[in-house]
Amino acid sequence: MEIGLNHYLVLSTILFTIGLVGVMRRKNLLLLFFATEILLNSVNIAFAAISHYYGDLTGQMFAFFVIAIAASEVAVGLGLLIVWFKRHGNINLDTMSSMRG
Amino acid sequence: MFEAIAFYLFAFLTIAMFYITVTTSQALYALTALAAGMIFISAFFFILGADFLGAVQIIVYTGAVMAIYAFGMMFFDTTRDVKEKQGNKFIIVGLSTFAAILVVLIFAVPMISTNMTAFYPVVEAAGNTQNVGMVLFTKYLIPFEVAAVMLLVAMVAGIVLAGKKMDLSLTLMSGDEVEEMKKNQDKRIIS
Amino acid sequence: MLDHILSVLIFFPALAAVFGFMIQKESIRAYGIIVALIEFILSLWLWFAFDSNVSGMQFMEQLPIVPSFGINYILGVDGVSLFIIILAAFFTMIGIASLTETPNEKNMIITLLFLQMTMIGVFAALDGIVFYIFWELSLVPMLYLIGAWGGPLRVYASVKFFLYTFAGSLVMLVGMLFMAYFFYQATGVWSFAILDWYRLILPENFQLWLFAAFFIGFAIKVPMFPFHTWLPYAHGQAPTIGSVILAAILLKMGTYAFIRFSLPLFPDASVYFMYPVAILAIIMIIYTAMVAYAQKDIKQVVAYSSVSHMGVIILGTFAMNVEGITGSVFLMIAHGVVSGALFLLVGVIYDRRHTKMMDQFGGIAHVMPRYATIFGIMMMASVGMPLTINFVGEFLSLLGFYQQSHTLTILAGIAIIVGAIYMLAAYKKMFFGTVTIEENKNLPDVNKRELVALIPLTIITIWLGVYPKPVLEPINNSVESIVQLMHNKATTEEAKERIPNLLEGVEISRTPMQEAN
Amino acid sequence: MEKYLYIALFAPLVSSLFGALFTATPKKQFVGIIASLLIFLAFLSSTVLLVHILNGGEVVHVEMMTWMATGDLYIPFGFVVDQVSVTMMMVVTLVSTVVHIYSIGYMDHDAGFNRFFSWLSAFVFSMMVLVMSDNFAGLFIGWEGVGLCSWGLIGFWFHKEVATWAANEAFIMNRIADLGMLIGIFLVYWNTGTLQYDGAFAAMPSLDTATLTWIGIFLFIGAMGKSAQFPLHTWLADAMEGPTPVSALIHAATMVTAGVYLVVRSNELYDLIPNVGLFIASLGAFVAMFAASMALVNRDMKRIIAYSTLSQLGYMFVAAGLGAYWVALFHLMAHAFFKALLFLGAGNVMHAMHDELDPFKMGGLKKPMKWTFIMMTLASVALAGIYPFAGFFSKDLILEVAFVENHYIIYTVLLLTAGLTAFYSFRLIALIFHGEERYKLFGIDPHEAYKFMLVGMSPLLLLAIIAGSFKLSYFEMVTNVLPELEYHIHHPVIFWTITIGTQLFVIAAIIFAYKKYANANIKVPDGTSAMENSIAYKVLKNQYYIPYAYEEYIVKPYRELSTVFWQHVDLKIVDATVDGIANIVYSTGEKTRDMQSGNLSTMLRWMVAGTVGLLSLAVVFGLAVRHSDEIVTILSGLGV
Repeated sequence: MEIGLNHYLVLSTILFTIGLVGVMRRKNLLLLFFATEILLNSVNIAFAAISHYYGDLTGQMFAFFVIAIAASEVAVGLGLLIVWFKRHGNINLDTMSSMRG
Repeated sequence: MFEAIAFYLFAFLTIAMFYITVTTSQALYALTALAAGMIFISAFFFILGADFLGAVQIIVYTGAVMAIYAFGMMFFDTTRDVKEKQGNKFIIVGLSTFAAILVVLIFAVPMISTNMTAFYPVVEAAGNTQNVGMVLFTKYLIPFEVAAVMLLVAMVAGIVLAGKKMDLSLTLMSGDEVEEMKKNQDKRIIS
Repeated sequence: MLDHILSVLIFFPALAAVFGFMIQKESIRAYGIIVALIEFILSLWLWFAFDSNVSGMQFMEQLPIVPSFGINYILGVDGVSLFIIILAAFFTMIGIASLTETPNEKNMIITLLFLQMTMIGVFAALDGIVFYIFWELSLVPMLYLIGAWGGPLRVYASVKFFLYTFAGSLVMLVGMLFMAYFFYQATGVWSFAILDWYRLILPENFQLWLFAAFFIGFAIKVPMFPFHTWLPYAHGQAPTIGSVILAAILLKMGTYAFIRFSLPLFPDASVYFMYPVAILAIIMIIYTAMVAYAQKDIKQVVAYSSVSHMGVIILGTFAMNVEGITGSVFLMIAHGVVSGALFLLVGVIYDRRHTKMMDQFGGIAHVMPRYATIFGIMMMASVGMPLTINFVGEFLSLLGFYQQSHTLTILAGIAIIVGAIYMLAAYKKMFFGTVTIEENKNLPDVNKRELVALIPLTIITIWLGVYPKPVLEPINNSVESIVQLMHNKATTEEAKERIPNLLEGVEISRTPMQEAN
Repeated sequence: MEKYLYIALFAPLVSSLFGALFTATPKKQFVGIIASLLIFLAFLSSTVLLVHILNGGEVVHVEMMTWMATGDLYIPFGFVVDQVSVTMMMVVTLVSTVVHIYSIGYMDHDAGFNRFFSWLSAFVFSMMVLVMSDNFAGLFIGWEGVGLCSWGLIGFWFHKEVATWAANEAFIMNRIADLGMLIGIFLVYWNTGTLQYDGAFAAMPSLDTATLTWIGIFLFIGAMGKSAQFPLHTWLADAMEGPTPVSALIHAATMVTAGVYLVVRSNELYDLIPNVGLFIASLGAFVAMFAASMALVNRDMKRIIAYSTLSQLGYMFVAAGLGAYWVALFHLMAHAFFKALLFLGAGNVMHAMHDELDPFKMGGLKKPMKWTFIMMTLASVALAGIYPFAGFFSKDLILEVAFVENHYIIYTVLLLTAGLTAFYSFRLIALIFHGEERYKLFGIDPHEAYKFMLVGMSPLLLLAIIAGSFKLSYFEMVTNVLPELEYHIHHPVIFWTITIGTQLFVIAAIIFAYKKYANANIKVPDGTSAMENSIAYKVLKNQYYIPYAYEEYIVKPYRELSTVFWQHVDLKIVDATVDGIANIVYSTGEKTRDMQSGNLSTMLRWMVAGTVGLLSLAVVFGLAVRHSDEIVTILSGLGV
């Protein structure tokens, strides 16, 4: 039973789905961040797998940059989160409705 | 055979960990499960021969990102249960699945159906890290530097944001409040 | 100077408007009048220097803007646009001169000067994109005029005006882009120059679609039935000066564009759509005249009468012979003068009584005999009395269209009946009878400032009615070349037959699209 | 000669503009005097021209300047003085000189004295343009010009609701006819290529009959409006709201005869289409009878005379329609003299009676108003057509024409109408001047008009008596341009029977009128007598209910339709559609606004849904493009 690209892609899809579910159902902003990390990682797996099966390094490069971006995002995002928490005392998504149209 | 076993094992573990992350009501559990999931993902990278990426995954994600999250959680009182009222679960799961399948379809189908030739083929003689290094410091040099700067900026931004006294925002205060604050400052200076 | 007189005419008011911000509030009025006067004198100079024996474009200027896409700043006038440019300069001048005390006078005068730039730009532009830019820019000052100085419903009226005409001109823009694309297809060169487009012969089915696209933009501007409803609101809410400029110049953009674009570019489509357009025009003439009769507000009467007269202009345009098109161009000028004067006259009474409702008046002829006289002259001009300016245009338009269709002309001729009905009824309600309302008993007659505006208009009304030749001749020459161009370009049998051939055997250079393909 | 032409044409214009300078100032006597002098000058010039033409001089034809020239169209301001137009010029200038002089007295106490003269002279100018123009467009200028002046003069007392209403009615009705005229002009232009009379008429014989018939019909529609022929006749009676000199000049002598002039001028056209001519004659005969019948019972002095005018216009159209153009023109001329006289006399009576118009309230005025009495009686005699007055020569000639041309029905109708004419004319005379002095009941003290007014009227009186004697010289002159047709009944017995019979019939009618209305028992009718309650009387009194029908079935529906168009169609359909489109956009925004709840969680869900939607589209389109050939085959297999 050879493990092919498809296996990885299916795995990536499942992880992506889990991530999306998390994005949609989480109300706690911190946990929302977790869900986005899952999304990013699922994509990384796909990149790495494609890179591997095609013998092309571009996929790995992308995964690498994705990781870099994820790290920056966490830094800034958490900074903002702290600011929010200082002002409002919670990080519940439902309280953030100042963008109401 | 070994590869298959490893794949299925880590796949199961990763899915389980991430499932816990998105479903648990305990933030601490979520964090722990996420960290574990990250490590398991690095296993895939190793299986796929992307050693460098696996290492980066462990260092950056499990080491740096999770540490930041852990520090972040200390600010927030997240030890208590996170109550989340939910909408239609079916829609959420359905949408997510559909979206994921679509994304994969769109990106994967063209690749599978057409014979792609590698832009930057792996050099068989060198190890993965060397390969990565070669590409990264030639073709992707500028993006790499930009990414470095971005990380720096993100770091500074994180520090500034977290350290700023946000309970005093001049832009969000009304005119009277600003006046009031100025007066107080003046008083302080005088006294 | 004379080589660039069109650029000067366009940008002098704009420049003056920018400097206007630096002028003191007290002297802005004098400044505005002087600027408008200089502009008017320049436009007269243009007329003086204009060679009326030349039928093509004169005073051409060219400056590349985006050469790779053939977008150039090209200007030029012919007999068709010359007089509308002069009219624009003239109306801005007397509009500023007769301006009554308004809040923010400075802003208004600056707005008017900007508006003047856009108006002259539209009529002088010979490049599709430049034309479009001025066309759209003209909406902005007008929007501001209505929105800032208008009546109680001004916001609604100005937004409606803006969005309605804007929506139409977007369709026109798409048409222009297609036109340029077809030109590119045919010749391999991008060009938005109208004169280049003139040389392009399109297959009939392309013509039909492009005609429709241009038509929507122009028809809304004219405004043709059933796109006319923005006009009564805009007129009803606009300040006097806004209505005057709107009626006198801005509406002419649509009809002018029909002659500049639709007819020479799409002769076959014009012939194909002649009957539908004529029927719309006739509905417009009769229907809006009836609606005008039902109005209670004198300004709305004049507004609807404008629409009705624009119908005659459209009809003359689609007569596609020299008589009809010349008549319609002349009627544009005539209608500009007469409806502009009528709006000024309504403004006179509005300044005194702050109402435009006709039942608030009655017997005004007793207290304001001069006003009644001038109003009477303008009313009779509007009704189309011979020896007034309107008659020449209406007569020629209807005469021209008679060649195309007898029955439709008879229907359109009802204009002279229904026009008389609503105008006379309105005049009777306002001026005849006895003065019953106390406020009307001591109304002052027209004052000097108002006479400054009204007397020249009255003189023009009668002068060009008796002796239209100085204006008619240049128009005629240019129109003849347009008609000849249309005849030469026409591909279908019907179009060849409907559009008269003025010069036997002379063929212009042509770039058939099929050949290039 | 051109000099005289210009003087005749422009003296009235100068007069009008001079008067216009003083419109806003109080009454200035000299305005009236100068206006009268200028019109008299025009009259003198016309006389010079007449003498010139009579002596066999050349037709004076000038082209002043270009009016409109575009494409193939060329319209100059051209004027021609030939035998026909000089006749009209004489009539117009003579009557208007008299009316101007008369008006100085008549409008003596009116605040709008200066304005009146300005309008009146403007009318004369327009009329001169109408008759002197050498092309259809110039004719149309005059045509509309007289309409405008008529509007201004009918509505001269604009404080009166009825006057302004009548003015508008006259203008609009004329406009309806003018449309016909305009169409006729268009037809002439597109078929002959010119609007000049000579060119157009020269080209006409080569056109086919159908086109000519249409041209003839449309031009005649124009004539119908101006000459108030049925069904466009109602404005003329209502136009009597204007000052009486206006009625004399415009609505009796000159403007209303413009239609006849047009037909006479277009004789070359109408000769080619005898069927239309017959229609014109029949309509004329009908109108003659129809108008006379309405005059029988009317109780408004001026309206009676107006109906009489209408009736006489019918006579003229009979003559013109039957091809006897010179007869029509001759009757036009004679009629102008005695009808103007009659109106001016009526004006004197009105003044004396303080604007009372009901002849039943007068009676016995012959004592205080001796001269007016004589003038009006003689004018009525002329109108009735008693030998040797003007009417006899012209009117009997028309009867003869009808007889000779074998149109016996028309002849009979005209004969009966002649009787009716005599009856209602003398009914009026009898009621005004004879019998009891009923006016005393109303406490009025009548007095004769100013001397100079009476003197001014005297030329008309003279002409009303002797105009018939010009017949021969007139015939010789005018047949230079008009078809030379002698209408004479060759059989002497028939001729004398007819002539004497007609005379006797008319005289009998006069005597009957006197018997019935000149006695002392006439009371002011109060609507109780048997006659007044008869159906025929009511129908006639209400003018066959035609004005009522117009009001009910044309004016009111038009007004209501206008309101419906505005309130319902324009605002509720056309505008509402546009607003509806705008509202759809707006309300879509308003509804989907809820989506933008500001809740990040919800927004995230929408984001995912949107991504899914877009991605599915991308997949679908991608597949469709890739498999477009298969799709086409499948669709064609399905028969699409």
